[in-house]
Amino acid sequence: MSATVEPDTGVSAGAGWPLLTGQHDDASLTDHLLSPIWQTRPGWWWLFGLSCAGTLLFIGTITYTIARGIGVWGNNIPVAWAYAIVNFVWWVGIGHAGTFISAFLLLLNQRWRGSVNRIAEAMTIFALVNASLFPLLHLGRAWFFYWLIPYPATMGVWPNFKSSLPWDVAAVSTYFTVSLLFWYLGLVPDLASARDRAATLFRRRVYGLFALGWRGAGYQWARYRAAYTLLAALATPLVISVHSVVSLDFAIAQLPGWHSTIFPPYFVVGAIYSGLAMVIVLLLPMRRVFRLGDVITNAHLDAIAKLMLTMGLMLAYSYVIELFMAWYSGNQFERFTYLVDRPTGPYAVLYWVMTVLNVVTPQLFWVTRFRTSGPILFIASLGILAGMWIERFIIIVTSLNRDFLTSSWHFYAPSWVDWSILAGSVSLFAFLFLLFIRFVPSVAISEVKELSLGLGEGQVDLAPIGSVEAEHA
Amino acid sequence: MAALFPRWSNTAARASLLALALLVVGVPLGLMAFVRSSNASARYEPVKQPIPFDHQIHAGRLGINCVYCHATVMRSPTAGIPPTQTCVPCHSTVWINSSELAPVRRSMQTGKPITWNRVDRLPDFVYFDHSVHVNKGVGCESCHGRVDKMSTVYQAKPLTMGWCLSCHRMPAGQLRPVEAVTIMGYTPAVAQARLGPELAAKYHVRSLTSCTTCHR
Amino acid sequence: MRDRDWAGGVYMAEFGSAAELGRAARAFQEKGYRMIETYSPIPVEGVVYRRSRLPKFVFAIGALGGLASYLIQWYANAYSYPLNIGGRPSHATTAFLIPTFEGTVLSAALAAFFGVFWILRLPQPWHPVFEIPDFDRASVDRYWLAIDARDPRGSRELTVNELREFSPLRVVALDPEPAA
Amino acid sequence: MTNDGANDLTRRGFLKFVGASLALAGLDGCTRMPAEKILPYVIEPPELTPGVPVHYATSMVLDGYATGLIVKAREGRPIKIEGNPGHPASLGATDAIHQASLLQLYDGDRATSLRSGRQRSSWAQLSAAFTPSSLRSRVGARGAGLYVVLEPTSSPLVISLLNRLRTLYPDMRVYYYAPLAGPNEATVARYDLAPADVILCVDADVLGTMPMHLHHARAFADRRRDPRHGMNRLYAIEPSLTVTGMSADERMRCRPSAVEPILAHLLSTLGGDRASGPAAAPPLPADVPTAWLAALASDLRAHAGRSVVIAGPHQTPVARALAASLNDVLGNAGHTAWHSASPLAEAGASGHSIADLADALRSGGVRALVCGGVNVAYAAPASLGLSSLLTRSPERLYLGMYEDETAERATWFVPQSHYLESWGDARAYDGTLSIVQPLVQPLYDSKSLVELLAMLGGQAAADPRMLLRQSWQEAGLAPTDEAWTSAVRTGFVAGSGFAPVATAPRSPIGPVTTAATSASPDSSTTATAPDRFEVVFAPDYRVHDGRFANIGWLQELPDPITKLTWGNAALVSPATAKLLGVSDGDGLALRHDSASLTIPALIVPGLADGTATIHFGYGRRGHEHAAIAAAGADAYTLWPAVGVPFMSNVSIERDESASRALATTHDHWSMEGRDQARIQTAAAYVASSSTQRPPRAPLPTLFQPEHPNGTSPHQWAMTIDLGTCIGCSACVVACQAENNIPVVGYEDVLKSREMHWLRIDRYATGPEENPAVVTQPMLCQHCEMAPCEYVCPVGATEHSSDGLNEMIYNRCVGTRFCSNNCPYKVRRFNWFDYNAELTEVERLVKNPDVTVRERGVMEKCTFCVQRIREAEIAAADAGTALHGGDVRTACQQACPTNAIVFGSLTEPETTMMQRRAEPRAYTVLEELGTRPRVTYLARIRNANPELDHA
Repeated sequence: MSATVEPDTGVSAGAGWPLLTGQHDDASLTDHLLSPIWQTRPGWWWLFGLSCAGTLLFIGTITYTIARGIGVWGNNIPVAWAYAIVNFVWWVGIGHAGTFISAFLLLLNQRWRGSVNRIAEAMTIFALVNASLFPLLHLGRAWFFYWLIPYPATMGVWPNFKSSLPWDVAAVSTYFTVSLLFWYLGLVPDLASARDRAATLFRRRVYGLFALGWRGAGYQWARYRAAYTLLAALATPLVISVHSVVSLDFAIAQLPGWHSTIFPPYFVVGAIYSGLAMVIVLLLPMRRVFRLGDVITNAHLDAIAKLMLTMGLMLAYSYVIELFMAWYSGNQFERFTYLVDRPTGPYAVLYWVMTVLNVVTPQLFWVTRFRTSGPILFIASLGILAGMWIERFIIIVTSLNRDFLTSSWHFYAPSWVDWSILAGSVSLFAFLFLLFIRFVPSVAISEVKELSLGLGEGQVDLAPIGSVEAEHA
Repeated sequence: MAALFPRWSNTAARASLLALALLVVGVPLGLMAFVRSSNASARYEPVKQPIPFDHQIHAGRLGINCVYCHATVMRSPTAGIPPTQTCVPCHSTVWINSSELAPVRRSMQTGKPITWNRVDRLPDFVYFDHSVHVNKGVGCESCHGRVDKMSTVYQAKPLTMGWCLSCHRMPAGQLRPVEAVTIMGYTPAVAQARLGPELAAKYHVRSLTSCTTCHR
Repeated sequence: MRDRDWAGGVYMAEFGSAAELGRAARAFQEKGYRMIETYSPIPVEGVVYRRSRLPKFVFAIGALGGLASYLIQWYANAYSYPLNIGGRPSHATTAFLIPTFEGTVLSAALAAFFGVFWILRLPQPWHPVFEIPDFDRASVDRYWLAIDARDPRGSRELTVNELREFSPLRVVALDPEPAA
Repeated sequence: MTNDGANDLTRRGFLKFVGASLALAGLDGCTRMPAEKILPYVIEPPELTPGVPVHYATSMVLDGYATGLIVKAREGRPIKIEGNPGHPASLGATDAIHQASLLQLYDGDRATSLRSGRQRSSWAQLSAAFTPSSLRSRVGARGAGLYVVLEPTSSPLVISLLNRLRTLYPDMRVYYYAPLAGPNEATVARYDLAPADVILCVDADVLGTMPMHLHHARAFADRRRDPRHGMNRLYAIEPSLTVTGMSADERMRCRPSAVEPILAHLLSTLGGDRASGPAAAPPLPADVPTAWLAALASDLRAHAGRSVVIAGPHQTPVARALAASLNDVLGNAGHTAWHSASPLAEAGASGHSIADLADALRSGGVRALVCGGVNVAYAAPASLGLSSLLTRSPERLYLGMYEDETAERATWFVPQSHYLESWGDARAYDGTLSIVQPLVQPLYDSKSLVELLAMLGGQAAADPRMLLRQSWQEAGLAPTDEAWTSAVRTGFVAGSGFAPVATAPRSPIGPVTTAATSASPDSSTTATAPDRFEVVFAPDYRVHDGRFANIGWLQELPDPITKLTWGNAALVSPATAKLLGVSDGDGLALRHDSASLTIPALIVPGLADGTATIHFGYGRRGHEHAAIAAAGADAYTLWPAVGVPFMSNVSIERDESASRALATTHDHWSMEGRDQARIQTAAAYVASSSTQRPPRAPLPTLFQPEHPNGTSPHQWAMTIDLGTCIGCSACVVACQAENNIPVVGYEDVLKSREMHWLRIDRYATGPEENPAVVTQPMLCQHCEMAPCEYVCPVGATEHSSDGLNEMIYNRCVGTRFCSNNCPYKVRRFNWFDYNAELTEVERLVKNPDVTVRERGVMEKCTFCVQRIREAEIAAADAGTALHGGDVRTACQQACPTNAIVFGSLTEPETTMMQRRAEPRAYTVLEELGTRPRVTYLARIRNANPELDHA
């Protein structure tokens, strides 16, 4: 039957490996998957302490920026946008994998998503928390951010919806809200399990509160499934739209290096690319620390790696097309930016590092062994994350620092505040994520149970997660 | 064993959800209401002055024309706060020894100006020009209200941008013959609907809503 | 027909697997029982429910949200204070479409989320079944079949016996609420 | 326009009356609304309407020569300086220094208190200590021990006061000194460029720094308005690149030592005979292109009588004499070049040079030294050792504006009044009698030179205005009250200029020094002989001789040529830089005998190889913050002697210790093959434009814009003629003064955060040895299809109905997207609150009609919208129609060459519109479809055909 599975998935999830290993009955499986929230491990405390420190740095540098002014960054004229926007685009991009995995793959009947979607969704939300901070932070007068929202002001003035920035506000806030709802909806049954498994009354109460009184009635399940599928269907277009809108922040400008029609698909691909890399970076340590090897198997790694390979190839294609169009346009400014300034200009080194990281790295994943080898996946993913950050830097800074009039050309160099804020935002992400695995069931227990049940007794219909006969074929 | 939550918790849960919803909707609405209220704009609050100068008497009862004291209103952006010497001609004959006029006498002797408190405040990035408004037939009353009825003057209008725009979009509604700008409680001889457009044409009044009309 | 509060009492059988529950549930429907409900840690194809109206609701709200988003933009930029912005048209349909799309998705998503909890009457921290000892395993590894005591097809001893036929781990009978 | 001199006291007593709310109007960019106080006048000055500006005429004096100015005041505080249209030295224009002198008035670093030693003292105590009786006891009955140092002065009042002083102290000695004042001669060289078809400037910055440069610039430009008819041709021969050199049609670089031989060579080729020529013309240095000189000579010969040869006032007497002879030979004398009496006191007399003072101090005869506004401890050749010699005089009375180098060594220090605070008079270079009248009472306890001299003369309490009135009465300069009143009103006495004088038969020109063989990269010897360099000493376009070093506007004004701010550097040619192995900012050590100087290098194309150019005025050691922040190197330490233009046989080597990041605002000379600033030779232009081009149609667009043009009666637009823009940068400072543009400082300029709304781009085309340079004022282009507008999320920038690209600071949230999307990068961002540290007094310079921007908002050129609105309202109040041509922007008003014209598209008869119709009119980056409202006219180089094909 795997033959029937192949076409509609594109990646043969778990062709070689089972999606679940080890013999569990429902109870032990439940307890196993809940165990991270009952007892911590020393490693967690170390990381948590570290991320707390970084988060404090984040808060400190943000306060400093707002108190003194954007001048504490390295930005200048012509390079009026730099790190803040680079980070924004980077984080939004990372945020894409979550919805992609949980919603997109749900609609595509990808069974393997079951044990990783919760983690991916959480990652999305925390990435978006970071992402939504930066546009606010980079405002010269952040305290007037609400002027971007259409509300009846006594001034009688409104936002300008011809600008792509209000589009951003709409897109990112929508994406954040929908992801959050989707995530919580998925959590409810597991919160109920946590409620019923918790040792102390207090914990039972707390989880009970958030479980909203879920009792797994057949009627609840039916309606719940309907809503869950609906939300998935709504979230899927967002995966495409959000980064398309973000790309318009640049594409609607007439700046060489920004003004480009390929940007929306190109950005979406890059986004999912970096997001999947982040999933790997989070998955591998978790799998080890919490011994989740039996629910997060090679099948998952293999599938994600193949997706990354696909995205990497599409990204490489975009790079090539960009260069070609620059040459083909015959426009001297376009040609200068793409064919002269980036490859040979002041930021040439970064440009080539980016090319290697984003285009060469994923080629590893042609090799099956690399697709399932933890260390290689981990290193490669880190490389891709770095590469994608650099890509945004190249797009933003190298387009700005040398535009039309040579008289206004000027170099950009980040300040210590820029670096601290970048480090801080990564810490905040880690901080939130660590809290998540500590207090929230980080694997979708009910879905995994259905899966394991399916593996046990093929005949039980587990729609819409789909038939599992393929596993035995 | 008994259930985790008592029976009444169902009601409690729903009630608290409702409260939350109300909060989310209510707070912004409340704020919007506040900025439109007179508390926010300090409207209607009489401003205490070093001298209890009574506009009700001077402008109202005695019918002294606004321009007598606010002399530069026709030729300068600022209407002009009268120099101390403006008070002297009359008050060298009436209320000579009034203790309330002591500051005036002191100012004349020392040459130190009287420190008045501003009543109608615009932000510094708003460049309002009195002369052009009065010369185009906008009455003092339109922005300052019935000063002749205020013994202690207060801000009578919201003076928000939206309020300015309401007139800048349709000026005809507020126009009167230039001779009548200082009249308090002015009522047009013919219907404003007819008079307004005529005056607008006569004084070349255009609707100016470009930002730099006021912000420079 | 939706999840009941068993005001009239209920007879419940506890099973150890989804398969058993599924079999029992189907059988009881064939027997002609109508007031049936299941409780399980994972969805079990047992009882058949009528199609949900949620999708239509979501669609309606989504459409309204989209319309509202477009109207807001039109009012702000083209009607209330039209400005000459770079010589571009004040009523910029192409530009307005993007927030309109986002508005549609957002309102639809909110509708789906709050809609389903409204339909399921959640949050509902307390429910009679929670009073059953060890019912908390229903979210872990126990599968319950529940028959309303007022189901015309059955009666106390008949229903309980019929439940026993499926050799459940145990059968529980909840008596009617004193209040009800 | 201006008011007569009546009731000065009420007029000027502004600090008494004006209240904080008025003075600080417009200082608050954001929405805070504190309870404000209002302070009306007690007795209203009759000619003053609160809220309405008043203008007064006055003059600024530099190195003894006056330039007439009109100063605008609001509520009694000067807020803007403009040129005096009637004054021959101004013609309504100003230079950067005039504009910036306003900031000096409010400079927070100005000395505020009179002191004796370190103790605070008072005018009364001072005048008590210096009463003739007591002073005689110290300097001798006939005042033999009394020495006075003043700037060269042309002031009849000062001269009369000195005469009075001499009656008290017959043996008193007076010295006149300003480091960059011209030669001390009885007559001054005068030129008229208007009739000249060919102009040869030999190391003469006739458009930039020479006296009457505003006058010359106007005359020069008027002959270049229409390149098709009667365009003049400017040749420049110079070692370093100057404003004049940048505007030259043909330019030859030469080492400074080659100037004399070249002139001698020219003279002999043009048939100068023994009488006029030198004893013997030395051979030309090898690296001088004789073909070029030949072409020049023939061009000069062809325009004999309609040409002019100008040698810089700082050139050697021989060089200047040769230039004069050339004018004689060419028959220009009397037409385009002549001499007139020097307006300076004791001009030509010997024995009052600064060197003489040094000798006197050394000999120890000086009992009391009175120094009137000359910072001798700094601004003099270090070799004279004045800074240490000063202390040889037991008493040192110094009148200065700052606690500077000389003040440190003074026993009595008197704060000097700014010229806008003091009464006085002076003559322009051409002799025109000009009034210096104050607009405000002194902000501090300061005195003017007039008051000081009067005090020494025993009139401590004299009212300077009365003194002036008297001296004019006595000298018969203003016999009647009418004459006086009109002089005060107009600021000068029309027709009081000096007539030409017949030059006395010139003594034969002394021997011409042969050019030193210099280190040029090709000469193999150089590597072994690094001491073959020549150093050129040049006046600075911004701080002049250093006296303006504390004016932030000037320190941050990019140098017209190098675009360097906050400091100076050793300018070297690319080849020389290669030879020395340095790039921009690398330190150099310059040595000559005992003198040495360390300074960073800056590469400038078009400089003579083997030479380094250093500007005066930096490396200050006083207590002025800006001057100190600017750092830089002190050229005086290397300067051999006053009046010496250059120095040979200097050794230059790398010196890392002197390296410094140079804050240049525009370090890319090349246009990278783009055509934003267009330049064309006259021949090519005439050929191409003989057939009128069709009017440019707007680019095709997908949709019809809703507002192709605005709906208002006026549609504002600007035309800028690159052909007459000389890059002097007066407009930049004028814009800064008019629009409250903050100073950001060295650090932020390094980060490319300067705030100038109007910048002057400078591009070099052609060979880097001797490129053709074009300067291009770049400001907001007020695009009709503005890219900045549609990207602003809050509509803080959009279009007004009269075609202005509006920037609304109070709506701006600071996304900076507009700047990213501006192809001209003319938008500026307030990275910090740049007005936070300003003191109350420093804030008084702000223009109350323009919002002072808050931290975090964008800003940019508004076409001086405040002036437009003011004019519209004035017209409306008067019930008249506004003529668009009457509105003048700050940059336009300051421009000496009328290169910038402003007006309305709806008035075709205006100059602005006529220039737009010229074939050489174009808009920058037209292909982007932004439809700029600013149109440029391509620069036309009137190249010499003979040289061009060569």
